[in-house]
Amino acid sequence: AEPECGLNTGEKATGEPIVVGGINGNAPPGDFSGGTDAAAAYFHCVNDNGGINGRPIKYIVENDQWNPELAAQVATKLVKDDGVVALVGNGSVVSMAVNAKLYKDEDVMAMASACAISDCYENSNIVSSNQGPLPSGIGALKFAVEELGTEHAACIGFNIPNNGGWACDWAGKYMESVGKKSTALLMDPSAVDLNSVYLQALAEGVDTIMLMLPAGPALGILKVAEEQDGGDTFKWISPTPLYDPTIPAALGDYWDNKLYVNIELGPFNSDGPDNQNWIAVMDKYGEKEDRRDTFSQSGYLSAKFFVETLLKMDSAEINRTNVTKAIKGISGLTSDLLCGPYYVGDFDRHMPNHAGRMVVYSENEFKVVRDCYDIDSSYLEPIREQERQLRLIQ
Amino acid sequence: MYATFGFVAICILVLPLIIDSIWVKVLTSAAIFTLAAYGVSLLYSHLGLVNLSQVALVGAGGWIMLRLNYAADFPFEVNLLISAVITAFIGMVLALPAIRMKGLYLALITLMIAGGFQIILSAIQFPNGGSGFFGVALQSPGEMRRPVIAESDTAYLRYSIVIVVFGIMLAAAHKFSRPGRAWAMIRKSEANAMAAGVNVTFYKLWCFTLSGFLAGTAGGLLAGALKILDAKSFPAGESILLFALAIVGGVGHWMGAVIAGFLYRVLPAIFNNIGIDADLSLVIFGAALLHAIMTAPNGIAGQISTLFQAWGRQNK
Amino acid sequence: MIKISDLTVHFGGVVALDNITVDIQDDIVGVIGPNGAGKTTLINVLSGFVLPDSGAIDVEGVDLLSLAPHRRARWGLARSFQKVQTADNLSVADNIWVSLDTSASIGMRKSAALNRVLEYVGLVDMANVPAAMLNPCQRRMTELARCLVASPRIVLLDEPGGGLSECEVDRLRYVIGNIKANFGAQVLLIDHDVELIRSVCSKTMVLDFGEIIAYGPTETVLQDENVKAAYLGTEIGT
Amino acid sequence: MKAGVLDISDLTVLTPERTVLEEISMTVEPGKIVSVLGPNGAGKSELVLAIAGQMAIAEGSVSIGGTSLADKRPEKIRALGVAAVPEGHQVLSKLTVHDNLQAAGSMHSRKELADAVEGAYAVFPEIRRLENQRAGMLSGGQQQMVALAQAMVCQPKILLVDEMSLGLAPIIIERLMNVLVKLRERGIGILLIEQFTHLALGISDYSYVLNRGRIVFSGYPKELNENPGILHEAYLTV
Amino acid sequence: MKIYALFLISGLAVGSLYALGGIGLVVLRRATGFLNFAYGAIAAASAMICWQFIDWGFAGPVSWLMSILTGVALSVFFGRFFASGLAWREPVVKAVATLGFALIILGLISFIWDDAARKLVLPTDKIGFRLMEVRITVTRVIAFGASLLIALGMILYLEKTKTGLLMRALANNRAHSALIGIPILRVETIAWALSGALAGFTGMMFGDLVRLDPTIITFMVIPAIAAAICGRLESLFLTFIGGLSIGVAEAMLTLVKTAAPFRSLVPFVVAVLVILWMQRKQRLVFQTED
Ligand SMILES: Nc1ncnc2c1ncn2[C@@H]1O[C@H](COP(=O)(O)OP(=O)(O)OP(=O)(O)O)[C@@H](O)[C@H]1O
Ligand SMILES: Nc1ncnc2c1ncn2[C@@H]1O[C@H](COP(=O)(O)OP(=O)(O)OP(=O)(O)O)[C@@H](O)[C@H]1O
Ligand SMILES: [Mg+2]
Ligand SMILES: [Mg+2]
Repeated sequence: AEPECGLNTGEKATGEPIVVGGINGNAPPGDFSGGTDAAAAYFHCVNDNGGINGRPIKYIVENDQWNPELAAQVATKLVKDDGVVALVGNGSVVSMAVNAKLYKDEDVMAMASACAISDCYENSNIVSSNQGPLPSGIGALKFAVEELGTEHAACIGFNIPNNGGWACDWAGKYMESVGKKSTALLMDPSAVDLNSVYLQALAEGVDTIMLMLPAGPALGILKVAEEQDGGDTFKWISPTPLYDPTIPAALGDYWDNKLYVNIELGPFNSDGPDNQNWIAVMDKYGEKEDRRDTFSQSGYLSAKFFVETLLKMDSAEINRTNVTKAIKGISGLTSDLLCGPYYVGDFDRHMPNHAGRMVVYSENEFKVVRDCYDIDSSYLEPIREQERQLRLIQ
Repeated sequence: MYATFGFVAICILVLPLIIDSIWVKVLTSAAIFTLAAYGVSLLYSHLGLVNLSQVALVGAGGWIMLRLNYAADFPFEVNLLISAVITAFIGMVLALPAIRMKGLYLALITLMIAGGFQIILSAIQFPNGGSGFFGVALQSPGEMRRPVIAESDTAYLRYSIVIVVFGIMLAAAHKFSRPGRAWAMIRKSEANAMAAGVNVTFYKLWCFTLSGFLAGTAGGLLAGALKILDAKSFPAGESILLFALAIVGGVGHWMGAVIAGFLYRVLPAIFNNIGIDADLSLVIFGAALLHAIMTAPNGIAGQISTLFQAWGRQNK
Repeated sequence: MIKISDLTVHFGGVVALDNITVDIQDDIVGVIGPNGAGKTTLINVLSGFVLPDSGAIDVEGVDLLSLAPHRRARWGLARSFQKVQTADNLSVADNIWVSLDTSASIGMRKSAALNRVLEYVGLVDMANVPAAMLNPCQRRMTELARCLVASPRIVLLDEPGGGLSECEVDRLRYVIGNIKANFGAQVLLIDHDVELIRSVCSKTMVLDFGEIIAYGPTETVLQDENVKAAYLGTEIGT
Repeated sequence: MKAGVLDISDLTVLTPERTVLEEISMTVEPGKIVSVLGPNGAGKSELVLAIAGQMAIAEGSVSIGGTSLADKRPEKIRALGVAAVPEGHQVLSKLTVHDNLQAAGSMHSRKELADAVEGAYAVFPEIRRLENQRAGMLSGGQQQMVALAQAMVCQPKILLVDEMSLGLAPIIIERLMNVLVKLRERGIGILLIEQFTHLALGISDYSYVLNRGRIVFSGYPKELNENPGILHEAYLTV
Repeated sequence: MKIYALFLISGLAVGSLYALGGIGLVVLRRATGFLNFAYGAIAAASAMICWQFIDWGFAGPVSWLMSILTGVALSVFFGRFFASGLAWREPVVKAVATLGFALIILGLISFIWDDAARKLVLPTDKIGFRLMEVRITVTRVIAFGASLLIALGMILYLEKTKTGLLMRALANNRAHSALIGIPILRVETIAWALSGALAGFTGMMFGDLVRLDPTIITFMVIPAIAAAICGRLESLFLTFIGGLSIGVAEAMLTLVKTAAPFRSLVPFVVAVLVILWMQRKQRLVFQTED
C-alpha cells in the first residue's frame, strides 16, 4: 500500500525548513534507534507530500551512545546551536535523566518514543508514546493474576533505581493491592551469572517470574530456565522488550504457550490503518537496516502526532514557543496502535499510554490473548486526574 | 614557557567566545579530564606506578560533590575542596594495599578497585537531592549549584580551565622539590631510595594522594558541569582508557595531559559530530590508540617537543 | 665499633650467613670471599634489606636491627649497591640532594656539604648534568658522593670497583682511602679487586659459605693458605 | 673469506644523541683470542651488542664466514654461531639455573643439549649445586657464571665476552682463563673485553684499544706490554 | 541444605568460565609477558562467528571449528603485527595497548552484528542429567572438565616441554632470550595461537552458558583477570581454583538477601583479598618484580 503522510499531496515541500531534533542511544549495550528511524522515515514521507503546509522538516538525529556526557552535549547542540522547535522520536535511556532540566529551561518539548526510566514520565517537557516498564509490567502482572492464577511473582530487574527499582517497586505495590505477594530480585546490569538469579527465584518459592529486563538478559534467563526445564515450574511473563520481531527465532519450540508478553502498542501484524501505514512508510522511506520493533511503531506515532499538530498551526508562526504550546495543547488523539487516547497537556508528568495488550509466544510467533486493557495502579492517580481535567475520562 | 601561557590564555579568553555551545560543553569535559589524566600521568612518570582506577575516583569526587551540594549550603569552592580532599583520602586508602606492588600487579589491583566502584556506584547511584545518606530519590534531580561567578556554560568553562591550571601547577611544583627527588630515586630503585634515607611508603602514598586530589577536583568540576552524574559513566574500562590516553598524550608533561583530555572527550565528539557510526568510531579510536602507543614511546607531547627542539635548532 | 653476634641468615635451604660473630673496629675493613659467600648478604643485613633469622648487631650502642632501612640511613648508615643505582632523570647534584633531603641540617650547610663532596669525588663540573649522560665510573662516583654527603657514621660499599678500568680504580682508591680522614666514617668494603683491598684496608675479613674463615690484618689474611685455596687461587693472589 | 672468521669493517653505531662507534674494523679468527681494551664509555659494550644484533648498525658490515650479520635478529646470529655475553650479569631471572642453561640450548637436539649442559656445569661446578635456584636470587658472581655458562651451552664458533671477570672471585677468573685457552685450542674465536688489563693481555693473541668509539691502537699484546704509554694515554684522554 | 548444593553447582559452572578465561590470560602472560585485555573481545568475536555459522546452517563441528579458528586468527594477528613492536615496553603499557585492539574488535563486532537478541545453542545443551534436582547439561560439564583439563595440560606443557620452557624464558626476558638463540617469533606465535584458541573456546562456552552479548563477553575479561590474580598471574592451578571460588562465592551470595545486588563485587573483593594475603609477609624492601 502507498503510505499516507501529512497533507498527502504528493508534492515535495520546498519552503524554509523546520528544524526538529531527535536523540537516540545506539551503542553497546543496546540499540534504541528504532524511534528516530521511524520518525525520520515519516518526516521524509511528509516532506515528499507537501510538508508542513509547504515547509519541509529538517530532522537532525544525534546518537548519545549511552554516554550521559555525550547526551548532554548533543542535546545542547540540538537545543541551543541548531535551535530545534521540538524533539521527536527520542529513544535513549541516559539522555532523559540528563536533559530533562535543559528541556524545561529552554522551553522545548520532547515527544519521545523509547523510554525506560522514571525521568521520562515524570517531567513537564517530556512525553512518550511508549509505556515503559512500569505500566507494561503491571499490565503483564494483572494478566497473570487474572488468567494464570499467579499468587507470588518475582520481578527480576536491573538494580538501577530509576529503572528496575522503580518498575519493580510499583509492580510490588500493585500485587499488594490485589492481595498477592511479590519479590523484587534486582541484579547488577553487568552480572554474568544469570543461573543464580533463576535459582534465587526458585529459592524464593515464587510461582511466576516477570522479566523486567531488556531482551538480551531476559533471553539469557529464559535459556537457563530451559536448561533447568523450568518452563512449567513457573509462569513466565514479561513487559514489552521481549515483543520484538527477532525474538521468536531465538526462543524455539520449548517456549510454546509458556511465555506471555505485554505489548505497549499494536501487534506488528495488525490490520489497523496506523499499523499498516507504519509498515508502508517504513517500506518506502525507511532504511533497510531500520529495526521494525515497538520503538519503531512508537516513533512513527510520535512523528505522526507531531506533524498533525504542526499542520494545525500557522506555518509562519512555527517557532519553539508556539510549538511547545501547541504540543502541550494536544489532547484526545487516537490511533489503532494505542489502546487509549493520546494527550499531552500542561502537566508536570506525562504518561498517556498505559493500557496494553497481552500476547503469548506460540508456534514461532506471538498471538494476542487479551486485547486492550488498562492497569490499576496508584501510580496512575495523578495521570487519571489529568485525564479527568482534559475530559478524556469521567 | 611563553607557549604555555599563550595556550592557557587562548583557552580562557578566546575559545569560549568563538565556539558553539556544544563545544563549550565538550571542552569543559576535556579540561576536567585533563586534570584527572595529569594525576595518572604524575603517578606513572614519577614512580612508574599505574593507576587504573582514576575515572572511578573522578566518580567518587563527583559523588561527594553532589552529596555536599544537596546537603550543605557551602559555596561551590568549599564543596569542591572538600570533595577533592576526601577523594584524595580515598585514593590514599586504596593505595595502601597496593603500596608494595609494582607494575602489572599494582595496575590490576587498582583495576579491581575500579571494577568494584563501578558496581557500588550503580547500586547506590549518584545523589539527586533525595533524603538519607545516599540522597537518591525516585524524582527528577534537584538543583546542582555552580559557582556564582560561573553560572553560564561559557563562564563555567573558563572557571574550570583556571582550576585545572592551578591543579596542574600544584602537582608540577612537586617535581622540583624534595618529593620530586624522592620519587625519582624510588622509581630507579626502592632499595636505593631507602638506603638514601627516603621513606618510600610515605612518598608513594603522597603521590597517590595527590593524584586522588586531582581526580576529586575533576569529579567535583564534572558534577558542576553536568549537574547530574550517571553511574554508567565511570566503569572500569574507562579508567583503563584514560590511562592509555595519558600514555598516548605523553606522561610527565602538562601537554600530554591536555592531549589525553582532548582525545578522551573532544575526539569522540568530533567523530559523533561528523556522523561517523558509533561502532566505527570505536574502531578508529582503538586503532589510533594502538598506533600511538606503538609509534610514540614518549607520547604525542614527546613528539611535539622533539619537533619544536628540531625547529629551534634549525632557527639557531 | 660494629659488633655482630651470632648472626644467621637462611634463604630456603641456602645458609647465606652462618652464626657470624665479629667486632669490626678499624677504619676501613675489607670483606672478600668466593662468589655466593654471603658478603652482599652481610651488607644487606646491616642496612636492613634482609632480616636475619637470629643474631644481634650493635653499632655504637645502637641496636641496628630494630630500625627500618630508611631510619638506619638517617641514623648515619650509608651504602652503595653491587649494581650502580643513579636516578637517570635527575642531575648529579639532585641525586646527591636526595640524601641531604633526609638530613636535618639547614639549607646553607647542605649546599656547602654538596660542594665539598662533589669536589672530593671530582664531579664539580658535572653537577648539573643529568645522570643519564654519565659513564659507569662517574655514576659510581655520584653514588659514593650520595653516601658521603650527609655525614654518615658507617659506609658500606659493595664492589665499587666492578667494571672500572685500572686508571679509574686509582681514583677510587684515593676516594675510599680518605673517607675516614675527610668524613669521619668507618668503611666496610667488598670487592674482588684484591689490589684495591690490599691498598686501602687495614684489616680484612674473608667469608666462605657464610662463615668467617679469616679475619685480621690484610697482608696476613692474603697470605693465608685457606684463603688462597678458597678464594685467591695461585696466580692472582700472590 | 676464511670459514668461521668474524669480520667487522667500518662499523658505525649511532644512538639518538651521539655516535658510539665510528668506523671500527676488526677480525676475530677461529682459534684466536682478541682482546678489546679501553676506558669506561669507550664503546666496548656497544660493540658487543651491535655484533649480537641488539643494537642497530648504522653503517659498515659485520659478517661471519662471509654471511652478513647486519639486520639479522639476535637469535639468527646466535644460530650462525656467534654467542655474546653482554655486560652486567644477564640471566633469565625467574627461571631456575638449570632452565637457564636448557633454554640457552634451544638449537640443540635433546642428546646434544644434555652434553652441552654437562660441559657447562663442568666449567662451573659451583652453579650445579644451585641447579634449582631461581637465577635472579643468585649472588652477582653466581649470575655471571650462569651467563657465561649459557654461552658455552650453545657451543659457538665465536664467543664475545663483555667484562668477563665482573664480580668474580680471583680463583674463578683464573679458572676461566684456562677455559678460554681450552676453547681456543678447540678452534673457537674469542673476543674478550676485560677490566684487568694484564690478564687480558696475558692470554690474547691480538689486541685493540678503543677510545671514544674509535680504534686508537691495534697490534700484538706484546707491544702494549712493552709500551704501557699507549694504554695510559687512551685511558687518560676520556 | 539442598539449596546450597544448587547454588554450589551453579557457581561451579560460572566459575569454570572465569577459570577458563583466567587460564587463557595466564598462559599468554607466562609465554609472552602480555596481559591481554583484548582476550574478552576475541572471545566475543569467536562466539559471534559460531552463532553466525550455525545461523547460516553449517553443521555444528564446522561452526565450532570456525569459532576456535577465529580466536586463533585474531590472537595471532595481534601477536605477529603488534605485539613484537611493543615487546620492549613495560608490561602495563603492553597491556593497555591490547585495549586498543579490544576496542577495534568490539567496534567491528557491533558494526557487523546489530544487537538483535540472539541465542547460541550447542547440541550439548539438549543432553543432560539431574544432580540434586538441578539439571546439568553436557555443555556445563564440558566447560568444567575443559577448564580442569586445560589447566592441567597447560601446567604440564609449560613445565615439561621444550617449547614450554622457551615460552617461560621469553616471558621473563625477551631480549636476553633472543640473545641466547631462542627463536622468539616462532615461540611467540605458538603462544598467541594457543591463547587465541582458548579465547575462542571460552567465548563459545560463554555465549552458550551465559549470554551471547559481545559487550558482556568482552568485559568478562575483568573478572577473568580477578581469577588470574588469584594465581598471581603465574600459577595455572591457583587460577583455576580462584575462578571456581569466585563463581561459587558469587552464586552463594545470592542467598544473602541484602548482599545479593552486590554479588558482582565478588571477583574484585576476592582478587584484592588474595593480593593482600599474598603480600602479608613481604616487607617493603626489594621491589616485587612483575
Ligand atoms: N634473596 C635471595 N633468595 C635466595 N637466595 C639468596 C638470596 N640472596 C642471596 N642468596 C644466596 O645466598 C648466598 C649468598 O649470596 P651473597 O649475595 O651474599 O653472595 P656474595 O658473597 O655477595 O657473592 P658475590 O661475590 O658473587 O656477589 C648465595 O648462594 C645466593 O645464591
Ligand atoms: N642509549 C644510549 N644513549 C646514550 N648514550 C649511551 C647509550 N648507551 C650507551 N651510551 C653511552 O655510550 C658510551 C659507551 O658505552 P659502552 O657501555 O659501550 O662503554 P664501554 O666501553 O663498554 O665501557 P664500560 O667499561 O663502562 O663497559 C657510554 O658513555 C654510555 O654511557
Ligand atoms: Mg655480592
Ligand atoms: Mg661496557
